[in-house]
Amino acid sequence: MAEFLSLPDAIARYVDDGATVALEGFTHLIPFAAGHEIIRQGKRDLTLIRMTPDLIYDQMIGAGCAKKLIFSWGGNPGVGSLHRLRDAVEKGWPRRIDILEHSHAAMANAFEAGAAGLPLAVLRGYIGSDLPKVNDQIKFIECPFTGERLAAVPSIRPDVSIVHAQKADRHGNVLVEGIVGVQKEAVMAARTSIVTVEEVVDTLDTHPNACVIPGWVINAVARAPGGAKPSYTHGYYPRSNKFYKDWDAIARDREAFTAWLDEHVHGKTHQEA
Amino acid sequence: MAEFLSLPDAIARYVDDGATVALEGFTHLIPFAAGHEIIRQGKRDLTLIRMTPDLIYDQMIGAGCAKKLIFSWGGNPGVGSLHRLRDAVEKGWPRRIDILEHSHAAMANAFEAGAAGLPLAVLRGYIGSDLPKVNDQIKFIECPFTGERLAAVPSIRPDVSIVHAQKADRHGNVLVEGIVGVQKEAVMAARTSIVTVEEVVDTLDTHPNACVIPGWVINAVARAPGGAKPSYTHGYYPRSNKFYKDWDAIARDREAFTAWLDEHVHGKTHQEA
Amino acid sequence: MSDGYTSGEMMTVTASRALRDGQSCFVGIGLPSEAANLARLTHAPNVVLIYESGTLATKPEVLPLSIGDGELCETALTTVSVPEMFRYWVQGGKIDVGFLGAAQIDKYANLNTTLIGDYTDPKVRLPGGGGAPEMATCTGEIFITLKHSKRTFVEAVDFVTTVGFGRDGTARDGVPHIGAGPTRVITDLCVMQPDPETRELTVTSIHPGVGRDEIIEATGWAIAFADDVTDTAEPSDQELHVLRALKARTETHHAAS
Amino acid sequence: MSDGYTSGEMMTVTASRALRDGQSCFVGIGLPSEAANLARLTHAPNVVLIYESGTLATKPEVLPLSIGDGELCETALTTVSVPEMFRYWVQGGKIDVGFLGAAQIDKYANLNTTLIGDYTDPKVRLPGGGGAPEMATCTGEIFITLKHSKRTFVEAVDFVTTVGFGRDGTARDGVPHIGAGPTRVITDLCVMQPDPETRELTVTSIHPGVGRDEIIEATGWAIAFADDVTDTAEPSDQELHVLRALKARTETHHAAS
Repeated sequence: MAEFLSLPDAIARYVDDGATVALEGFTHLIPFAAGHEIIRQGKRDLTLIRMTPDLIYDQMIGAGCAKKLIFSWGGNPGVGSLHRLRDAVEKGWPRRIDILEHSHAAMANAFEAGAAGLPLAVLRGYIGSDLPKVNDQIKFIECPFTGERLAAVPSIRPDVSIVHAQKADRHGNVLVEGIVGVQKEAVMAARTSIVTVEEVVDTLDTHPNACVIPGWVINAVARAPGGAKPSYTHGYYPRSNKFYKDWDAIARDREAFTAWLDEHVHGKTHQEA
Repeated sequence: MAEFLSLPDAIARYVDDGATVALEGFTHLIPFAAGHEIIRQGKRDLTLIRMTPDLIYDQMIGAGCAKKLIFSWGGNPGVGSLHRLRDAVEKGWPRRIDILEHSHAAMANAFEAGAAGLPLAVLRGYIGSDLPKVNDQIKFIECPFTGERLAAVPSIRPDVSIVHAQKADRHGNVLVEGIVGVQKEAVMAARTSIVTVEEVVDTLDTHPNACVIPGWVINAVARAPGGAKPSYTHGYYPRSNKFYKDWDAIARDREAFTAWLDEHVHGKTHQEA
Repeated sequence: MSDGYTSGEMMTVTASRALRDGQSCFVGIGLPSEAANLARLTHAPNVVLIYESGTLATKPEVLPLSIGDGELCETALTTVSVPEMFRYWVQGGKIDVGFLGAAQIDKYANLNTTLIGDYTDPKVRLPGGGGAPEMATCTGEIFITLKHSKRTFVEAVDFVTTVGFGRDGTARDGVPHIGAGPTRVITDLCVMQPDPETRELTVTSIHPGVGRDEIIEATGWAIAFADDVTDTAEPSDQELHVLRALKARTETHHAAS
Repeated sequence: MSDGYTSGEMMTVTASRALRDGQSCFVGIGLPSEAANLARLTHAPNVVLIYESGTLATKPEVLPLSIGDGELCETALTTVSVPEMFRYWVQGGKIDVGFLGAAQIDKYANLNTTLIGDYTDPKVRLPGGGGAPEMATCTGEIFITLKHSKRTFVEAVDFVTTVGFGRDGTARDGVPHIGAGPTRVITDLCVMQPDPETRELTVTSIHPGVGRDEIIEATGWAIAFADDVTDTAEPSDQELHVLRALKARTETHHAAS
């Protein structure tokens, strides 16, 4: 059964240095508040997993939290590069990070296989691509029925997955609505999980087939109103496209980034953020 | 794009003698009207696929439509046996049928793999069971990452899948709500598909993550109000548990069954049924 | 047996007590469903009941006739597809207890729901595996509840639909990610548990008023008794009251439809 | 070039015309999204637009900045999970056309969105594969739209993120269940299609006012011209009007957020 914790307590309890961590949310519901708390608590040597690293991992990588990134599309959507990610990969600032890259299809399947308790995902993928040459986690198997060659990737089983959602009820059951991405899979595939929510309500009051992550597969639920900003929460607030565009200039420059981080992350607490 | 057809026209167009056919609906939304139309049209030599054959396949098997049944649980839920199925398997009446049986997990995975365009499903299944001894479609593969032995079954790709749903909009987009079973997977895995609906509406008027099967993956939509009776349609009418109990006596006896079939299926048209 | 309750009620109440509050339980239809709902309505209000039709954390007012009655969906936290049920919930290891019935069980707790006789020429054709084969290996542990009789409790099942501990008690040894399997069999006469060494089902608790000879007589193999066999506790008035009310509601409801 | 429209508008309008009404189209962000939505708002009102964020049959009023803008979900028929998107919709073969952009394309229509230079010591690190690698093999066919320049149109890409016809034009030969791949590349200068024999990209249509030398100059390999090169039809007033209104709405919308 999910336990209600403050966000700082949840991060302190479940995110260890060196852990494999997935903060998911496909464009929508990106758990920025949780990422910032990880930065504030100075977590180190994390293996970060996320289909689209987005600004949140750009910030965490720039803050020195990560030693490795597993991803499938590492840009600032509609704007350009993730400059902190590039600086770490290309120049080793603030530290060198290893990358392991997949296609979206492979990562989505790997999260799905993780949720399904399987050691691998099988997909019709990577045909003709050079990605298998640079990612030794991509193998190929033969279908025992048709002989067809199919790609196989290890399932993703993070030490901890963190997602943001609209709301939780008093039992810690969580409603995710809109672009649901791989959030449910990330939570179910993980050894432990934290969900931040806009609000806690008496009843989820939803439809019969809603995407509800039951409290008994979640370790901690933390209230974090606005916790997905500058991304968005369907039904609560829109995406700040302006921030995504402004980020380009901030992230291009190490000093500008460091100043931004000091003011907007280190200089704030969870409550103010 | 789905075409709106009458149920008799849809069955005549898409269900050929000898075809592999899946009428799905897990307890809920069982497409009885479509099954009865198949009986009325005298279809023969069908390979019937369904996790839970239920009364609908008992009736179709008793009427002589099937040469083979692929299934995972063949009872009258909460009541007992499917006597027409047993009579066909045990005594060859009205004709002998072959059976190929799976577990629910394997069939659900096989439908899912079919929807996913894969030739096989991989699952942690059939450990210690005798089912692989009597079903040569169950194989085992080794995970290339962990070495674990995993079960593999061929995906299910019916010639035609038929499901019942609450409603369609004018473009043939279909809403399925409540216990959604493997209906969406059955439709997406099939070469062709027919969906019967309680009603056709201007707009589905539903929530962002509803189980909607888009019209462009459906071949035919047919209006069939009450088309799931004596099973039920969430939001429209309840299950007739009485009929399920009464069926036991009807189906136990060949003559009683034949009389029932004459009166309630052959003696009616789609409109009256 | 006391005049106060039937052996069936004794069985259901004992089975219900096996569930702990807060556990997630995959519920088979019939006796398991009765016991699991009784647990939810008595000592385990936060038990999470899951039916293979995809209904998560359902709280039916009346017992369902089928695994997919409307009542289950209407009272569920949410309802997922059947592929998701078997992939994410069962195989994904999210279920603590699988609660099963069976047509035949043997001394290694293997279950047969496929057929009596030979596969190609069955004496009696039974419904088949359904959700049980993977529930028995993917959930944390398995409880089995069924009435005691020689026809049901056999030396070796005709067909292993669902593995207990295999033909020789070793089927789970060394298998990665496999659950503990059957930890408890609750009948109308007693409770049996696998011997820690041999895995053979052994009587560990006897219901009030039942003699050892009755159990021996109703079991198709030379049933062993644990050294420290206990007396099963009697149903409480409250348990009997709740169970009877549940069954009465159920009967009224199903008679009307 | 006529004063009436820009080369960018010419490109978008030509790309939009490649889509037929009723087709299902997996839409990449940027130029593909602009072209696909223009098609929907002009000659192909029943085109089904699908974004990898899971939004099916979406009808955004303004162009999304990201692949998962709220607008896409709010105007969609329904929104599915990302695993379902890639399993049932892309891999399941439910998409007629994949509409892609790229940072680099070569003469066999292989796409590079991974990096410029060497993998272990990149000159420029690009975002990576995203949805493209499997879209290119699982959808019926692929349209690619991007601006023509020698930097972009290279003899051989530094890295094959997403296969066109491979390093030698044969990568699709004999592969089961593979789509037709890139059938059309639409730039601001011309339309190219793979030669039916060699699969080498060949100019089949030249935009009004563009000279062959311009295309040769902007292409990093010895570009071939088909025997029957046609003149691309000019944008209609209606297409230009709808496109400009769409872009104006988009600009206003994104400036406000």
